[in-house]
Amino acid sequence: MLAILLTVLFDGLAYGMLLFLISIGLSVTMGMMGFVNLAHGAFAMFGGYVATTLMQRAGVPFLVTLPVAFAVVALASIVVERLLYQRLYRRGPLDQVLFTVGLTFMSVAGITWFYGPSQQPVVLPAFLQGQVNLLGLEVGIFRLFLVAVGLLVAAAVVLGVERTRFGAKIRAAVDNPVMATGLGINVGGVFALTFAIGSGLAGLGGALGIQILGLTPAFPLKYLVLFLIVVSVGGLGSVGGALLAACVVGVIDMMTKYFLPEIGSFIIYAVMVALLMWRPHGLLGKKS
Amino acid sequence: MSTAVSAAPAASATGDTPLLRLEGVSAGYDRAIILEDINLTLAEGETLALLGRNGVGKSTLIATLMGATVLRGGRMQWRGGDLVAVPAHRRSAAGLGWVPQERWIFPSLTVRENLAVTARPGKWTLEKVYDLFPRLQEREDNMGTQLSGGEQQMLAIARALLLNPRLLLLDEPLEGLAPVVVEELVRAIGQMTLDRDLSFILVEQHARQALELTSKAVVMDRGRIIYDGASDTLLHNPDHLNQLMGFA
Amino acid sequence: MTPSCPPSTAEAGWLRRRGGEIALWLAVPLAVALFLPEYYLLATHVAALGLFALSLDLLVGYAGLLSLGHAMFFGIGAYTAGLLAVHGWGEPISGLLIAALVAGLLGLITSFAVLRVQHLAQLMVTLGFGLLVFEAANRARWLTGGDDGLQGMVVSPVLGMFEFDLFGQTAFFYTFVVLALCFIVATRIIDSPFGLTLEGLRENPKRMAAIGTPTAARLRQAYVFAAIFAGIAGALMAQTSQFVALETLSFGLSAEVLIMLLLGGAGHRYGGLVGAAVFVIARDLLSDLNPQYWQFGVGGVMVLVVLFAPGGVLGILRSLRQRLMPVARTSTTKAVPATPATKGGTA
Amino acid sequence: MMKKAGLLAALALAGASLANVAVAADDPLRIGVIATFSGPYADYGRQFDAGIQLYLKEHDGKIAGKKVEIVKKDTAGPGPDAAKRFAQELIVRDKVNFITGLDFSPNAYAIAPIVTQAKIPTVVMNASSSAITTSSPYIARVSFTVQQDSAPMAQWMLKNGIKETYVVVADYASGTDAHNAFEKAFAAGGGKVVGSVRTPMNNPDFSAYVQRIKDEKPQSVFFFFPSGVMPPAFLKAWKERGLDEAGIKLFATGEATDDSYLQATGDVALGLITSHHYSYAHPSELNKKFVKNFYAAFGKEMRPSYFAVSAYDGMAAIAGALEKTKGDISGDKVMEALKGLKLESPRGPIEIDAATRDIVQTVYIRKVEKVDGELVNVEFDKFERVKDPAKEAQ
Amino acid sequence: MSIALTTTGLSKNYGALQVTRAVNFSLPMGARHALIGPNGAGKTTFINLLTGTVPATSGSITLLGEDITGQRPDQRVKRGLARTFQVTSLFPELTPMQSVTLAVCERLGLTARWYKRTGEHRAALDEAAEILAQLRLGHVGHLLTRTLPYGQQRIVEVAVALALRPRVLLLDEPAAGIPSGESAELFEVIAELPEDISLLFIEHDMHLVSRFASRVTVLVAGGILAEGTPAEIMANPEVRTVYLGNSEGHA
Repeated sequence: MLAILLTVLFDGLAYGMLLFLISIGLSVTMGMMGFVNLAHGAFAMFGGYVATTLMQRAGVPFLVTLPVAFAVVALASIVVERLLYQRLYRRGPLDQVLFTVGLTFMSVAGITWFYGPSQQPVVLPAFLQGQVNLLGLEVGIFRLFLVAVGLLVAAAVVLGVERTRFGAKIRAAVDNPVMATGLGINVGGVFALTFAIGSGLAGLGGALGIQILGLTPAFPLKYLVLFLIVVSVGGLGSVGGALLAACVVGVIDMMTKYFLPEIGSFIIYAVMVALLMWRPHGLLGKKS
Repeated sequence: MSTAVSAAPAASATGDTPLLRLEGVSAGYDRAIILEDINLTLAEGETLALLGRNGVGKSTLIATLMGATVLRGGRMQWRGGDLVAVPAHRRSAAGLGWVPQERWIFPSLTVRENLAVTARPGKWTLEKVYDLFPRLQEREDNMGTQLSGGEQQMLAIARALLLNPRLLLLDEPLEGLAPVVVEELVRAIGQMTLDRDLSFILVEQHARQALELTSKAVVMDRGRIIYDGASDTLLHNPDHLNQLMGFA
Repeated sequence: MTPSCPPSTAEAGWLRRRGGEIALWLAVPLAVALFLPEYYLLATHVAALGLFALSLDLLVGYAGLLSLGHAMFFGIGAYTAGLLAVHGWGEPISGLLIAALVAGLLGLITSFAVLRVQHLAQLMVTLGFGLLVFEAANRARWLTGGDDGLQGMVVSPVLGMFEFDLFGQTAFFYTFVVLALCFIVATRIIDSPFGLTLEGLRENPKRMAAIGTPTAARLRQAYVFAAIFAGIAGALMAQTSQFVALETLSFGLSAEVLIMLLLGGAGHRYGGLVGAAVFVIARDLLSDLNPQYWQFGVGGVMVLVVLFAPGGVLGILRSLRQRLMPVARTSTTKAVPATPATKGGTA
Repeated sequence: MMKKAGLLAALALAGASLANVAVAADDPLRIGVIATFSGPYADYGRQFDAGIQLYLKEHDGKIAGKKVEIVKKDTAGPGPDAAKRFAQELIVRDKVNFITGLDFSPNAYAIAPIVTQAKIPTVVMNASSSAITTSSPYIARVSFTVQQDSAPMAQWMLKNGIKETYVVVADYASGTDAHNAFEKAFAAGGGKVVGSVRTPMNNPDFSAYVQRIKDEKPQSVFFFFPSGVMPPAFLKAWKERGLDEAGIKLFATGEATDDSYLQATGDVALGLITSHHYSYAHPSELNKKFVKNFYAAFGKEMRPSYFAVSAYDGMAAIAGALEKTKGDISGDKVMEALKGLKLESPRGPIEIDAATRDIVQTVYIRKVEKVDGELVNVEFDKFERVKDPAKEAQ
Repeated sequence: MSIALTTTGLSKNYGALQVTRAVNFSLPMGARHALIGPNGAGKTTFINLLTGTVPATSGSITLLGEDITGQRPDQRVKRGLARTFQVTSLFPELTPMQSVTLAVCERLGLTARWYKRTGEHRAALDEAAEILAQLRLGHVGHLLTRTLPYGQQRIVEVAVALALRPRVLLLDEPAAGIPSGESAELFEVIAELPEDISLLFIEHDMHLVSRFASRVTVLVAGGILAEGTPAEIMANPEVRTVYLGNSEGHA
């Protein structure tokens, strides 16, 4: 029984890591820059398509496609940010919602045009397939890989924000944009770069997630609710919060599927509502 | 980008090019207009006391120099170039060092990070500001918010010094501080005065102290300048000072 | 005193003020009947969704609340009317009223939780409730038919006289008349002190508390009204199509109605109606043009509206009108007094 | 002009009923297709469209001597209320003579009252819930029913010595149908369902369910998911968790190895045994020609799936019926002609049951194998003239 | 009863930070009372404590003889306590007429009424129009508040508060942010306020203080430093120290 519990827990964590990778960028853009980017899922999808295209058409190995997906999506997001989003920073959140949902619709149709509506295949390299015995637990190698990548990225993001000069600039810009500007920090530039990294991580998550989340043009709409749950429950702009919330969502989802399949998604929504009533700013969110 | 403003003095910038010149500046926030028709000139190495009651626009004037307000009219020149055209985030590189009234220490940064994140190379180094404010070195791993008011004030000044500015904008640096700390800060500011490379504008409600530290003084009332002259003159005419400050 | 009164408060000239509107409300159904009878269905769809978007406008546009779960009320209204009709209560008008009551009750119950939180949390809590109700309806297959939808509705003729026909003629006029009545009530609400209070709450809740308004009570009231109108809209949809799909409760519909409202212009009485018309007609035209990639066009419309018509179709009209109003203009320029430089000077 | 047409239409409203509008000989034959052309299930619509276009291409764009006009309506997935409105619009606005398409059962149920009222013959090209044909006398089906494909799998499993199984189905109406039909047939032959789970739609990750099965160690598992994203996800989890190695046998209906998605599903599908009415590798001459023409018309990007075949057969059924009625398109005559209609389809012989208007066809047992580097369903056993078991029982 | 408002030992702590220290203050009926003090002295916090926007840590507040310490802000308003805000807090997309009508309706208990148009509540409209006219806002009553000059917006602040017919009116830096050219109107308005309203206002300008206030309270570091007539206060050496730094010590 304990072994089952641990296996399910582990699967939930692996799933949570994916959610974390994709959601963290959304949390950052909404929390730090106050921009409601509901097209965030489209960046993740874009990363997925970059990866499958490279694998299928150019025979690039899976592991190589991951950093490429990150970089391509990050660069593309800079273009989108400078060209479009920048004009909307001063607008209300409702305009931002309308705009980014419109962009999502366009990207869904655009991807369908190029790739067709059906699921993209992904074949993992042999060394990521199958299961290993880890301390007596049978765990999927790919899921182990996911947990590792997720923790690595979480650590890198936390260290990057906490330990680097650029991270200090981000924190300063968020703490007090006026003062940061007065001291010579280009707040707009810092935000643009932060946005790019967040989007890049979504792209990475999209590429990593094909195996588990699947990849179709419907991706950005299908998972939007899940990403929003992670962001709101974690607390806007909080890296640790997003990680915690993603793990909570992943584990609860896996647990209910295993132990209470009849109840379906009830529990996850009920838990979200309860958590938000308890802590409206999220588990680790700051009061604004 | 723009403008002839740079940290290095322009070739033609001899004695007759002022460090800073404001002409007919009016500015405010959103719809509120706080400053009206401000004219002000500051020479290289000059120090200025900016006086006036609460809410007359002293801080707004400082913020306007930093590009943090809405400029409604007028011209601002910095070392012969157009300051208005310099984006707000480049003004520190041009030589303006801001110590805001609220101090605005970044709460999520440590003391050391607060200092290092925007530091620019020059004669002021981390060691030198630590020499000036040894307290900061003791507390360098604390978060910005864990400091006392006085320490925060030191940090704000040290942070601005590490920008290696030509002009330091000190907005009520002595406000609400314990007397010992005030002494320490006054000493530090006095020390800076000796350094002819560094000008400063000192905003104070405590007129006397400010006048003692500066060569030139300006008194503001309701968004306008009502006195512009030598600090000494005002220091030796308390009645005039009281009248200007609204206490007569 | 009177000259300072805004013209809208003058009781006389009611016909002058509303005359154009009334003409429009009479002209639209007439035009549909005469020239576009084959579009009865589409027009019915627009009218029902327009009422739905109008109900959301009370929350989003007027009271300044957020909701991504508004379909909950639409769907509950639809299922109420639908279940009544399945189980022998086919009389449509009483069905509408009962649906309104049930939706209003659900609104009242959920309002306590929804109004405790703000911003993103409010968005997510409404979304969460919406999803929970959706799941519940999906599970309760014995009652709702689950994802096959609720079948077997038998709706009696309206007022015992007008049978629902294949052309959708009765459905259209029925829906349109109910929409018009609801619109009149909504206009009343918006024009009332309560409506003004909602706008005040949208603009500045802090100040509203400072003038002594029990803000939570007012918002709750608005929430219940919005739920009632949404419930009526859902019931209309159910009765006129004699079918209730699970999708009437879905997150997708909640998002869609928000999009409609924003397209039309939130905070404007006609915002929901215009938005529903723009969205539904655009989708119909585009998907007829290209059933596979029409989403691109709809997304494009949304993006273009934000870029070039901030505040939606009616928002841009309103700001154009304001710009052209001479009174407002002079006062705006006066508001930025570039005080003459000569007045200044130093001591 | 517009005005005049509008007035005329308004006048027409006043009296006329819509059925039996006389059609002049040179009027085109208008066929409305209600299906999913956008969104996650857009493949369904694409396959329908390809099947229809292929039939028309092979017949000069004509049926019964009339030029055919296709009007497509996109429901973007299961959307019964949209489907109902589209049906009404197709009839009132586009004046179609036939309605076809109908991929999702709720959509088909929703339009039943409309086509009954308007007496528009309707040919279901996929929707597979049993009772659809009973919901209106104007509906005939050329695809299959869930029960028709599920029950034979149970019989075959019993025949091959499998006595215990665990059932996994998607949690929606067809899933329930498959579950019940399978369990009934399995129990009737002495088999025992030892456990079951219904998984929510839109569920991306099956590892928890698969883990649970692994922990329960049944002799075999039978599953039913709608074709598309769910079967590959399930098979991936199955493979990843090593259930093959655990000796648990896996069976499914043909949706799991839908030809549209089989290549993308990949090697995880290898060896899976399914029951279904169509494989694109069906070894008949007619099918070879069908596949060849299909590739010639649309390229090799897309394999013809059972959706394309049903659509192709749907057009053939309309043509066959109109041949019988000699071009009379009135609803009652066409429906009469459809009853008992026999066709040779690329999938094999099919017949529209005269009593139920539902399809009678061969159900094949197939296994996924790699042939010439391609994954295909290779048929190796069959049940002939299978009727919908749900209707047979009544 | 001659006292409009009293506080007894009113304190506010944020954790260890004490922003208001045991303030005992009383405002007589019909008073014109100014509250001054350096930045950060806790003047606005004091106002917020009085209105209930910020809950007090300890101490009590009595309004017109009734203890209102535990009441919600809206309940205190209903008992005759109104305020304005230092940073304009209005309804940008409403007109002054609408804003004032809103306040009048709230006072008359009409804001829950949805079945009658505002236009039909003649009395409320007339009263709102009268207030606007009194405050010289009649000619801009129908323009959107956000389009008004800032000086007029500050007057709208007062108008909205007056519409509540307060017994005690708290003005938080009513002249803050107004260009000098536009302030005259506001001061006339304040000078003409009905005499039965007890007035407490925060102001920095000692000229204005001495013009409008009969008494002055000086707040420093959350506590009362001095209280007296304007002349007494200006002559008070401690106050001069705080404001000018005249003597050696520092507060």
